[in-house]
Amino acid sequence: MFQIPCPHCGLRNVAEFRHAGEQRRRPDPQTATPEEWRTYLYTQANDAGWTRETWYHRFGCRRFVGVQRHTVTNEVRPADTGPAPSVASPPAGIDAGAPDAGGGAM
Amino acid sequence: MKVPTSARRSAPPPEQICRLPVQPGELIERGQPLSFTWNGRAHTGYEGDTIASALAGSGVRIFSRSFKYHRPRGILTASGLDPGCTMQVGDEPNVRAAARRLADGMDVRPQNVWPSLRYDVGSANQLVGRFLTAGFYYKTFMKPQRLWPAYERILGGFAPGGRIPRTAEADYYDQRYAHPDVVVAGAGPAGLGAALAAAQAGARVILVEEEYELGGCLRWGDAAELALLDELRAAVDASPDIEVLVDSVVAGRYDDNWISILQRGLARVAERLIKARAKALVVAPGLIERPYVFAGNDLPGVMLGTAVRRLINLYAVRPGARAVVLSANPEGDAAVADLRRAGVEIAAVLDARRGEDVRRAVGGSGVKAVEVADGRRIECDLLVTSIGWTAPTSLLNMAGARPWYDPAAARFRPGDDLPEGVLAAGGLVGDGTVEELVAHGRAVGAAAAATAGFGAGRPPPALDVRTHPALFRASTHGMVDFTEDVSSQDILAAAAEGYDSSELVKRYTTATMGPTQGKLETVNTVAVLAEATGRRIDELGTTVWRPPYAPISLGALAGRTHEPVRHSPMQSWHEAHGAAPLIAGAWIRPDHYGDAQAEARHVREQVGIIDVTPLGKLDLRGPDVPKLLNLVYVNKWSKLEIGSVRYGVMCAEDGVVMDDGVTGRLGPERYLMSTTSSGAAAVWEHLEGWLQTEHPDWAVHIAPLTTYYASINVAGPHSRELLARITEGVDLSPDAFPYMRVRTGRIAGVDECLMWRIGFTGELSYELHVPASYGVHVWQALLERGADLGTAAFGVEAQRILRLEKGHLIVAQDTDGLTKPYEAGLGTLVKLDKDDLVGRPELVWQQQLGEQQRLVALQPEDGSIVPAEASQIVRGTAIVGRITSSRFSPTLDRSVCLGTVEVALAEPGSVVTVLLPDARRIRATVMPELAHVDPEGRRLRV
Amino acid sequence: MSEALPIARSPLRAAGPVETRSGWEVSALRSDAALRLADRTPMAKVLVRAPGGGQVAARLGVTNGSARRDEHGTLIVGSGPGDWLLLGAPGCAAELAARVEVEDDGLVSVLDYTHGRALMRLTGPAAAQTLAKLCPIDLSDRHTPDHTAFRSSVAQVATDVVRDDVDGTASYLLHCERSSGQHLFDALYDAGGEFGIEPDGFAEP
Amino acid sequence: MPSRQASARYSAFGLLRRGLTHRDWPRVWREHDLAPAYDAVIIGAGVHGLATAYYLAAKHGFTNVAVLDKAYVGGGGSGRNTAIIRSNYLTPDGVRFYDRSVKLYESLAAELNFNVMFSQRGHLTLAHNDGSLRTMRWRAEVNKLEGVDSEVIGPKEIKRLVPFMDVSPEARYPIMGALYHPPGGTIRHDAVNWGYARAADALGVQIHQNTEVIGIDVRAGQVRGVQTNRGPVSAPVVLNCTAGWASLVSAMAGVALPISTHPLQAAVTEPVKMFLRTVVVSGSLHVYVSQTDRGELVFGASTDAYPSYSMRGSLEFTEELAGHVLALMPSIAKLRLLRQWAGLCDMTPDFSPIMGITPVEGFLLDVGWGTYGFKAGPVAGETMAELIATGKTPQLIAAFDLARFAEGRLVGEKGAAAVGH
Repeated sequence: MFQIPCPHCGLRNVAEFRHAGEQRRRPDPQTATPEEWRTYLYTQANDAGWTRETWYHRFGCRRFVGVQRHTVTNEVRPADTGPAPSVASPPAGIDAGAPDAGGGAM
Repeated sequence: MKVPTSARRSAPPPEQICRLPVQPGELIERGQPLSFTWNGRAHTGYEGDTIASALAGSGVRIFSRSFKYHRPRGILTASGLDPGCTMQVGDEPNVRAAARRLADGMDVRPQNVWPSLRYDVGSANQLVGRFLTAGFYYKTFMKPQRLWPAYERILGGFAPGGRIPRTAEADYYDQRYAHPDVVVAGAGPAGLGAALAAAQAGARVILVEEEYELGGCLRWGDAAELALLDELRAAVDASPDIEVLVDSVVAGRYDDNWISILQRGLARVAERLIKARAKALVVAPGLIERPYVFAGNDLPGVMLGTAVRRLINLYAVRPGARAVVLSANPEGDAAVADLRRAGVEIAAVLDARRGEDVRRAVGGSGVKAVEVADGRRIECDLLVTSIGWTAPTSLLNMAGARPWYDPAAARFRPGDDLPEGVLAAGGLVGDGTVEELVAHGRAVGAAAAATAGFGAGRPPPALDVRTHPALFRASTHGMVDFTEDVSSQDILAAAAEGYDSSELVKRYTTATMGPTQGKLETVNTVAVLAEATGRRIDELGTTVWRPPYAPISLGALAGRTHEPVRHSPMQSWHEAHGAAPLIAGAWIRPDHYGDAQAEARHVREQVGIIDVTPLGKLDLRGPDVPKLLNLVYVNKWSKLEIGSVRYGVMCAEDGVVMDDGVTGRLGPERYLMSTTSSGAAAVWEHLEGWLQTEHPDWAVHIAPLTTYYASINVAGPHSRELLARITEGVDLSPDAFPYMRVRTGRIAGVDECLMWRIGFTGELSYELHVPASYGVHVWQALLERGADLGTAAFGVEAQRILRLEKGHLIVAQDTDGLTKPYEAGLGTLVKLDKDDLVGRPELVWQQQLGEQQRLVALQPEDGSIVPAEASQIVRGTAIVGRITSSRFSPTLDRSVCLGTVEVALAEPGSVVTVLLPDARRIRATVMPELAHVDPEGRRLRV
Repeated sequence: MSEALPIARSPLRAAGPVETRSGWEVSALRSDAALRLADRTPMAKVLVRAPGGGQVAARLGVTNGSARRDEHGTLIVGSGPGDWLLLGAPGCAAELAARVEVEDDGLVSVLDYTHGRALMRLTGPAAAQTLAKLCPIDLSDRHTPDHTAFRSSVAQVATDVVRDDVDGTASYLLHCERSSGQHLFDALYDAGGEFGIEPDGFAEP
Repeated sequence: MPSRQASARYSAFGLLRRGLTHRDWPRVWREHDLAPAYDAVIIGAGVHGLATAYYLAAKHGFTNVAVLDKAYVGGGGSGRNTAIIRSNYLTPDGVRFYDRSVKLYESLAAELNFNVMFSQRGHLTLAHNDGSLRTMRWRAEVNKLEGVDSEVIGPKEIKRLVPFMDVSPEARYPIMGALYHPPGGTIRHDAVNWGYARAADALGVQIHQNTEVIGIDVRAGQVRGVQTNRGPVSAPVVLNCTAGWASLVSAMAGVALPISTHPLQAAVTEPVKMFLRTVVVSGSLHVYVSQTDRGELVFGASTDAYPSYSMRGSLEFTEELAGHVLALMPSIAKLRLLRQWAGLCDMTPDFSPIMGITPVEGFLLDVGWGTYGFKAGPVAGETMAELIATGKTPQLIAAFDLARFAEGRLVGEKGAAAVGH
């Protein structure tokens, strides 16, 4: 149970958060080619090392929080101050194919 | 022949023939005799005994039979790791009898024996032992393949271990969180020193000891050591900042010093799992004595030096009458002294430091003699070996540190690659007198406290490591893994076949995979493998130590299970009125009140009310709400007037339908969005995600209101009349309050109630959102005031019938994880002429491409047949669609369905074949509209 | 139209005899056990959202993570970044809301949350030990002194916790979305079993 | 030149004879120097890589092949999975594919002369609500159409198969029914790996353990070979058969994959006497459990909720697992967990693998196996061998091509998201 430094709530257990994906840019939906768009949809860097990602503090402040995480050791550092984390992937609970989706604690 | 249990019980318990006079450090309370049964026969012991020490006190030597060869086994380590002392106690299997304290009335039985411990049929396996070498089953029974299942059943019958009960009293297990500054694992001399020093520095400490008493090896020490123990124990008792847990174990160390501690010995709790976030962890488990590999090393009567020291000093048990001792270290020499003091005849002391060695132990059901390397044969009933140590580095390895093999010390030692906040102390690190170990512990404890922010600790001094002869295997072959019955010969054979790395030999022979978790056998396995491959132990390394450090019950891991359950305000009413519960995620909902078909008919003909509280509801406020709605819904929202509601469909970025619902505008900058019940939490996060990460400049506040409101749908031709009777401040006339509008007013005396005129059921209906605390009040008022109109409650099942008659889809039932709006018949809603829209590019391309499948309404030609949901629509054996929803329609008196079909079959009037689960094929017709009932919507709009 | 005054009901099953106070049906039990768990749902609850550095924030006077009681006896809780929760006597939600309605630089929203939340109070010397079975936050005085507020998971439910000691005895207000209230109450009650927990009735505040 | 090994056939008689004579068995696979060139290099000596090598040699006579592994045979996902075999998938394509795998598994012991202990003890997927019961029905109906034995059964029948199961309607997660799949079961995963390795070795394939690929040579859009910690190897065909590192290995060839790597944890208890004969899976409770011949319960769950390359295992996994197992079988609370471990799963957006060609000529993929790679080992090996030997993509794997993501043709198993394993 590693911890994530929430800028609003302090160090909290990762179980309070939902992983919302690597930080990435959303292509312009008016001009994106299928390849660009689907790369955005499906392809993450998936590096073994330091990664910039977004977490949603579901059991805490309900804010999307940017952090850097080492994906091998699970060490976490606060994200550098910089642009707000970019678009987060939707929560897994809305997968329409999942009959047991949703209805979480809150 | 089976002896009646009562008869055997009535036999007098055996005398405690192996008990010694009072020992200085003994743990037993001689004034507190306990009785228990062993193998059905009455036995006695004392308070403070372990099960094994009590049995040994009565002269019992065979405690169990081994897994594969059913060889007799007795005490080896006299500790929790003892591979021969695993027993069934009552309905608890696999009890560590050499560690578990005896309790009055225990029913203790041996495991792995049939029909009896003494005459075990399985022991015939010993005779064929040379054919049952490790991995033998990989080489047999390939042909004929049909015989394998039969053989497998037989193999399964040989599975070791105890029996679990089919039903059991539910024990109370729980958990708690803790936030100590320092956790100390192990309360031997170093652990005690560490805890005291850390507490002195101001840290809050949890001190965890696996055994029932503090002290570790001090407990079986000499008078000076016992005095030191008293002194340390008193200091610990006097320290309010040390929480002492005995009969407890640090089971795991996980990321960021998340530490699991299993606590036992609580009054009302069977076991408690403590989840501690420690600033520092001091690992001080001491050393584990390592067994020696030689022929007969698993015979009852072969014991480790520490085992005899425990038996004599802690339990006043004489472990044998005449002993041979093989000693390679001072602890072995101390065992000789203990044995002498206990009156055991010492037949020979073999000093391994001078090259003396055993060759084999001889005997049938126990040691009868020892053959020595020089050829002597010595009669004895006890062979004690003290040939080396294993450092239990497991907790350190979980922290990422790698142990390294020190040939001079003949053991693995912890690496210095420990992460911050994890420290090792005492015997794990090096050797020393007990005073030196305490001092080392103190230094490490101070350093741990400093890590946690208390005092300025210095790096602890290194402990000396004394050289030790490297002894792993004598000139003969014997057991390496006692619980798995893996011999050194098995390991040589495996290596010769190519299973020649630590991991492969483990997997092939199963050595180290048994209940002792490799603590006794890992190093010997590696040593024998090194011998087999001509490599050095340090080249091979050990396999990875994995959590938990000690086996831990499922009950403790589960604790009290806190699965949230959610209830509507009207739940008590539903229960009182015989509602059948429907579990929908965390919600418990009324499925029906007896007859769903009648409930549905009632709604079409009169008026019904249904509790729809779980519907997701979000309060949206701010000037930029329309921007947000335009982004997340496929349709347009800019022109929604105050007092109006609109149906919307949400897609994810891949264009797949994600949720649907109705959103109404309540004020200039105030909206209420409804979502599906199961999608409520996810939609909220989805919206927050877009606002916070992509559009932080938009002024919108979102608040979840799902359970702020009790939601009640009032549906049926009489619904307007019913509402009129209890509503104030709202003109309900069709002109003033038409379809797809929202109003706020007072219902049954409750202010601030929302009323949406919408119609999932296809009837004239109003969805009431009432402040939740008044839910029961309004619900009852509707029933009471509408009694003469026939007002009755209906459940989820009736609603499903009604919505299906009306052709309204349910997301995630009539759609799946790949369905785009066009395929779900929702294409007309999609407006692509917006600046942005979640999933827009996919929707554009889907529209260009055209859909492959389409959702349609279907009616079986034989209306009496309701095809099960998920029945496949086929052409020959090819699947061309499926039924997504089906019910018997009370309104039409026939079955009705929704289903997806290939586009070519989706034209109204086309006839498809539905394959039923019972293999019948029926014909069904595609209907012109999704709605089976009232496709024009006349009933809704009255 | 003459209606009997509507009765408000808590999501928590009332223990023992019930009475009506301030329009709410509440338990009339009175416990003096060392550890008590009481339903406080009838209290008025107002959610305020406003810009962090603005006038509303200044008027409320607490930041995220702490709470204070104002001159009216209202407990003002900094429940999140830009989020406040006001807890007052039953029926005073509108009054509470009116008190914070000021102009500000950004979007301000004030929402009566009374009926959307379950609220309970756990009081007694063993309150922290009880809560520590369900909640991963360090509850020691060092980390969570009186008038600390946090939101975290309690018994797997997102819960707002405010330490609000009563006459020097440790006490926590726990607050979650309404439909999970009974679950939270049951979990706390179960956890407090070994400390002799008893249900307590509603008494103001 | 590849060399064939005179095979020492395994048999009960052979065992007896060698037991009497104390003669050692020959090595299961041999050690070789790394040759400068092979006709094909397979990265990863797990079940997929070994099966591919075996079928290349056995069915296509294609034996100048090297299988490289950075550690030891079967040490990755192939040795860490919970060894459940089944074919009751949701889409016809999926069912056909996995059914072929089950068929190959059924005859594998005889074919490889190595007992892989395939125990077709039956496989139950529990449904705790009407939604999942509907999905079970869906799977059953598709399975039956494809000739796979699969049916929906009720609580009474479940209780008969699993007497320890709590099927009472009062349970927090009441069991409404289950998908029963009699040919499903468990297998000894190590035996499969070793059996393939031994058989491939006997046909001349070279298996190189402790040989890590550290680079892939690509020139002019064509793969030329690999760089290893033991030196360079040239080959016109390089097949990525890794799991957990698939995207990192592919990146060496400049091929980006839509993969996110998640730990999948598993755990095993102490042994107790046999009480659970079938494999039990609950998608809603994220747990699957079976009892081994040795008496241990083997548990698995869904993958960790966030991507990671950590294989350290977590406490919360065991807590949740225990809670859910006890919800199903309340009387086993005293059973102790002995060991937990983790493997890495390469998850794809549509829960289906990525197989076949890439934009780099000669660089092939057999990756993205999520949590179901072991089930597909034989059929993946067979089809990838065919692709390498013939240059043509077999129909059975046509839907699993890499290009489907850019072209928006996701595989329908996504619809069955909640019913994995």
